Amino acid sequence: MSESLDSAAKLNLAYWMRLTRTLDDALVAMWKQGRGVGGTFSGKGHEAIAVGAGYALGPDDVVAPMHRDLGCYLVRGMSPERIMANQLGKEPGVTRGRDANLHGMGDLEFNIIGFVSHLPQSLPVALGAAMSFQYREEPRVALTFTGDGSSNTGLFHETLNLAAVQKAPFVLVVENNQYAYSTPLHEQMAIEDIAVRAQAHGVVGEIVDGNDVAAVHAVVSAAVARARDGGGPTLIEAKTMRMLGHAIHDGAEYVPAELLEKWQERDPVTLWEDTLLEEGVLSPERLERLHSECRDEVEAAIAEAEKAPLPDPATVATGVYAP
Amino acid sequence: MSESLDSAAKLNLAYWMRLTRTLDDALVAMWKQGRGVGGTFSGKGHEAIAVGAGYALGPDDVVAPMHRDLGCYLVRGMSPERIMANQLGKEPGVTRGRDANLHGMGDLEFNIIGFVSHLPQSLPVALGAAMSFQYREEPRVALTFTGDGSSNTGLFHETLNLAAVQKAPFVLVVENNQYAYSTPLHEQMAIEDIAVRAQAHGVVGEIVDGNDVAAVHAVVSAAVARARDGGGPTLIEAKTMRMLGHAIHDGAEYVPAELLEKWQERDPVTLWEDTLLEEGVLSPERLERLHSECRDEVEAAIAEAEKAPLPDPATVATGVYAP
Amino acid sequence: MTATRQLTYLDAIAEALAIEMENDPDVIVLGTDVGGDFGGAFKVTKRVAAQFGPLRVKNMPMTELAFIGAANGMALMGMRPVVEVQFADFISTGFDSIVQYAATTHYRWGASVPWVIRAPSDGGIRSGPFHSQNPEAWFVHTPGLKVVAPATPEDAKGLLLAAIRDDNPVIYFEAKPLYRSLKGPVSDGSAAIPLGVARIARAGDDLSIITYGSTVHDSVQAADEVAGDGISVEVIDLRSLKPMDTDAILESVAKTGRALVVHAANRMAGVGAEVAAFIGEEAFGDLDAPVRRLGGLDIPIPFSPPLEDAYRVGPHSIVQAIREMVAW
Amino acid sequence: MTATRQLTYLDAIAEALAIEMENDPDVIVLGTDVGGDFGGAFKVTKRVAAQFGPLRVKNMPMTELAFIGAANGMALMGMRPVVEVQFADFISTGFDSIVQYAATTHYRWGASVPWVIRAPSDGGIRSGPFHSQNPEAWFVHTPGLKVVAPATPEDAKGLLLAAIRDDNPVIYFEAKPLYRSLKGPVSDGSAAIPLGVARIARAGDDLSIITYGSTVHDSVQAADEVAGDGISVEVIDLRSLKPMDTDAILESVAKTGRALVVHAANRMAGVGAEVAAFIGEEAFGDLDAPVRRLGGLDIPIPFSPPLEDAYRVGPHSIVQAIREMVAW
Ligand SMILES: Cc1ncc(C[n+]2csc(CCOP(=O)(O)OP(=O)(O)O)c2C)c(N)n1
Ligand SMILES: Cc1ncc(C[n+]2csc(CCOP(=O)(O)OP(=O)(O)O)c2C)c(N)n1
Ligand SMILES: [Mg+2]
Ligand SMILES: [Mg+2]
Repeated sequence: MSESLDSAAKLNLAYWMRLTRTLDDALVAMWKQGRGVGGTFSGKGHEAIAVGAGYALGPDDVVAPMHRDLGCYLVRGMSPERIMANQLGKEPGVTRGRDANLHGMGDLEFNIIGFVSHLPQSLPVALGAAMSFQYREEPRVALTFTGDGSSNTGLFHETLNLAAVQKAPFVLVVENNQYAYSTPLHEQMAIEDIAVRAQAHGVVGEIVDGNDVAAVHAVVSAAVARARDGGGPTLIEAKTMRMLGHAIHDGAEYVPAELLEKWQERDPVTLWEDTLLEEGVLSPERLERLHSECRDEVEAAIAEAEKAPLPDPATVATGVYAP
Repeated sequence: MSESLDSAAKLNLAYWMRLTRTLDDALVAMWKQGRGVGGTFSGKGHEAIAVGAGYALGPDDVVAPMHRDLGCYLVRGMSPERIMANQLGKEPGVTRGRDANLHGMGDLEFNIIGFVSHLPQSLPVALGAAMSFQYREEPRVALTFTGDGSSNTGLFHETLNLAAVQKAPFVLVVENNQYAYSTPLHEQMAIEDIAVRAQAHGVVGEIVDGNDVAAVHAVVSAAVARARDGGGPTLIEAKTMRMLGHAIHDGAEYVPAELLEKWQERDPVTLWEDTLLEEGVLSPERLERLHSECRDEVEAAIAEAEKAPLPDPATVATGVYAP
Repeated sequence: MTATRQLTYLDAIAEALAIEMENDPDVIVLGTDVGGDFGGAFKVTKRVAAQFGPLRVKNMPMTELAFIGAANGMALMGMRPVVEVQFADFISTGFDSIVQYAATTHYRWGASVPWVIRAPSDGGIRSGPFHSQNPEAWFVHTPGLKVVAPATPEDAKGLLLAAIRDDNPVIYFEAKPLYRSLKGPVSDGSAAIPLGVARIARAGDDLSIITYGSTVHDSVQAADEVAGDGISVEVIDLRSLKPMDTDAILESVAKTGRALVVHAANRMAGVGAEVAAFIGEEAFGDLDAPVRRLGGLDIPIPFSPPLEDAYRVGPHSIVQAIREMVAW
Repeated sequence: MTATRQLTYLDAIAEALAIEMENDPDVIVLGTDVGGDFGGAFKVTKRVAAQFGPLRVKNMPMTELAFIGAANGMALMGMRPVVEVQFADFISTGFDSIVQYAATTHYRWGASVPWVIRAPSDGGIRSGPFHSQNPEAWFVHTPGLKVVAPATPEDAKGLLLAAIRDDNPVIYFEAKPLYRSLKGPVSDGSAAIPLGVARIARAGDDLSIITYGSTVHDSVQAADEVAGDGISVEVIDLRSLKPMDTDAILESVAKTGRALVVHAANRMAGVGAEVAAFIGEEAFGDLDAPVRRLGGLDIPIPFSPPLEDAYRVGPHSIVQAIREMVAW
């Protein structure tokens, strides 16, 4: 699969995934130490999906990430400081203290659409973006992510159906991480593969190994290209595992240890680094440097964010409406 | 298909379908003459589905019909007078003047659940009934109907998914009548057969000729039996045509005349009567008598309903809450 | 810009749609059955469907949550979708896309969601509990939305133009009993009537009726009726419910000392409660009598004529309230 | 039936669930993540999940519209489902199943829909716009529902028992900031506290605060604070919002002549508007000062501490309002 990527791209993917993991680890650590505000979500295990899909988009394409997609914000260009500041409720955060953790981190400068908790509200929003591109005859694509749990919702189906009828340039990536909060797949649905849901709407459905960034990148790239060429929407099921709890407060005792162990062996970040080491694209030294660069970047981001000011309460009621 | 029905059952089906058509025709005529109140819906073309499915249920089974299913109310035992009285907003109507036309015509004495306009709200309600049967270990089944338009809604999918996960004794009949109000199938969905939507949820999907009452009866009977035996839910797509407008005010100019002509040749009521004539189950004289009995019954119902009192406005605010 | 023609309430809406679609290619219309030769359940979009075709007047599958959600996405991309829900009653089916997504977006991350939802509301036409609702209170309570409810053809046109041009999500409640029954003068041109500004529908000195939508006409009728007895009633047509022209309310009540709040929606915790509570709080010293509210009963809206009539506010109940209040 | 134990607000709810599931096999629990060893996002159902197992405490896919719809069907069959929405904020996702189906059914065709939806509401815990909402006004405005909002462990238990036994759809708003922070005496046994009856949380003579939910405690605290200055404040805890104990409100206001309405939900067209409008209409002659309202700002609920604190009502703003009102 990795054949279609050149070395620079391969290294980029490694960098973004490692940066994502480093920032994710830092968030988890800080919140456990009581240095956080409210809750936070970890996307550990989802890096290959968030980064691989995000990297498959062009700069004019639009993406609506969800709560496991830290890597997608990064790969689209949002800085770790701003993300960290948002999670800490600071004024320089993306939402200026308005919305929590990764919620609401939209910024149209990066063609990122923010999400709300109510799942999967981002789906029709991304579809609407895709429909505007179609209407304006712009060669742009909208991509969004959702979870296995969200694939049971009505809105998932309504969106796919509408996308199919409109033949919209829309790509939907389902991050099947085996659980919706505490609920395992078999209590959520009676099917094996979420990708079959594409057939209910006349949409192309694909399954991909969500821990293989090159595979994710390839299948998403193909879907994006098809969408851009007027070939209509694609549903991609990326199979992976949520490696930590639903959110920071959740110890996920309900997840069997063996399941986590099995998936731990296929950690998407190290899997890709190992591939690149084997291929000789990365040397052990370069990898070490990559790790330490990511650590430095994240530490600097934390330092910046921690010393940034909180929002001024006098501004609390401003910005509800566009002027 | 009609082999599995004995003569009495065949005649019953003919009777219920003709009664349905006669009452339907009368409603349309009255409303056109300005003798109605508010709007009314015609189920012309849907008789084989409404009657065939309703007749496949046992008396303890529960049904939630929709706005094309006049025949189902009748076959479950609701009298034409009471139905007519409801449409005229009279006190002896099922809803005592509270809800319009076929809306809200629930009566648990007949194991009928009433519907609301918001489509397809009856689906999860019928599923909930099925889940109670399961919980109480009662050998009962819940069946409900919906339209092609409604099969695009999220609630359609959420309900099927939940039914599948619960393996509930639930049967869902989609009356694919080619249109949702003015919108033809191809503007609603990008698939050929609605039955494929079953696969998105791990549910059995069937397609049946919705103008062949024996076929409808057979496929629904099999689904009901499977549900009763713990085999879980079934989605049945019955293909038919809405022969009149969406509701009484709608001339349906948007429907191509040829389409109506094509389906008119396969009118479900006369199709069945012709079959029974051919099979010798009905003689021409007996058929004539059947028709005139239905006419008499409907005329008597109209006369009763028209002279029934309107509700007393002093009662307007009673019954909002159960005591 | 002088009022030269008499248009129905419906034609005034249709004209505003056409004007703004001509002015701005980013304006498109979405909804169930809005397009083609059909042009909507009430034919409000028939004119624009014929003029602009299916790329700009788009039929949607009956999936309100998704197509209002899609309108959110279009609006974020700078388009100005005008969504029709077939009846205001069905706006609840798209609720999350409105109250959770559209309403909160600008506050959260600063992006505008400039859409309009047109919602044919109100009853009196024997349509029963699901084709007669007035659900505006849900949205007036929700931060981040704007809510408009024109009572006249002139306002229907001018407020729709303003709503489409506004950079926020605006819910525009049409009083469907007025569609064809009400005709009135409508200005030429494309001037908008600003959101948030009330209108004095009838001037008076003894009592203020604060109202909007179809009950503006019932109120004026009632006011005319009691005028014969020397009771001078002012009728304030709010036009916008959110933002609300609180200055206009205070000014009128300061003059009259009596306030009656009237709407077609059911009374319990309705928009009238906000208006009455506001007056009680801000104009306490001006009041010569308690602020009263009239609205529908706290029941689903029944369909049978004697019941629906008993449910609804009308000129008769308004006259009675006026007389009681003046005698207080 | 004497109060013998101190329980947390959360344990009182859990106890009521367990009691009623023991009493009545028709009572079952539904919701996302309510079952198994997990027992709900807040662990409210952990006790009953352990005691009654997966047939009676059922995990649902995250499809609120469908599972509340299924609760409608179960209730029609005579069961008494108790549904948990994970946060009150997500009740909007099941909106149609509540406001269109459940709320209207008894009026339309006489069938009872006896369910309870438990909705963990309210904020102050830095959870942001989608995990802090107080959406009760939507439901108080909707005919056919009952709405309850206990403030104490004793009421949490007694009102939940009443809600489950009630033959109507009841939305039961739990104040999640109180779950573990509030402990209080809770009666043994299985006596219900009737819906529609308010409680005097604190007696007083100079001013009535009418409130419910978490702001009952803020109000009592404020009342205690001003007591030092000789201001005697009565705090009425409504407990039920629909039906509402209007007699208790009138009685208190008749005594004090001053009414302050307080709730955590945003103020604009909130339940407080209904209460204030009601007082203004029915107790006009008793009032020595305008009825005032305190509630959240008309904005989505921000997450950052200084912003959320600025959004919320608290003892401080209540004290200030009391002082202003007494000085009026
Ligand atoms: C409509 C709605 N109901 C409930 C929730 C609470 N909730 C947040 S995430 C979640 C599970 C989502 O599962 P999935 O879609 O698989 O995404 P994952 O968290 O596993 O990535 C739930 C139930 C929600 N966000 N939205
Ligand atoms: C949620 C919702 N939106 C809109 C409507 C208005 N409406 C009533 S029936 C209908 C079309 C339904 O089509 P279908 O499901 O195919 O049923 P049919 O009428 O063709 O039998 C529409 C749009 C509705 N009832 N519910
Ligand atoms: Mg998941
Ligand atoms: Mg149809």
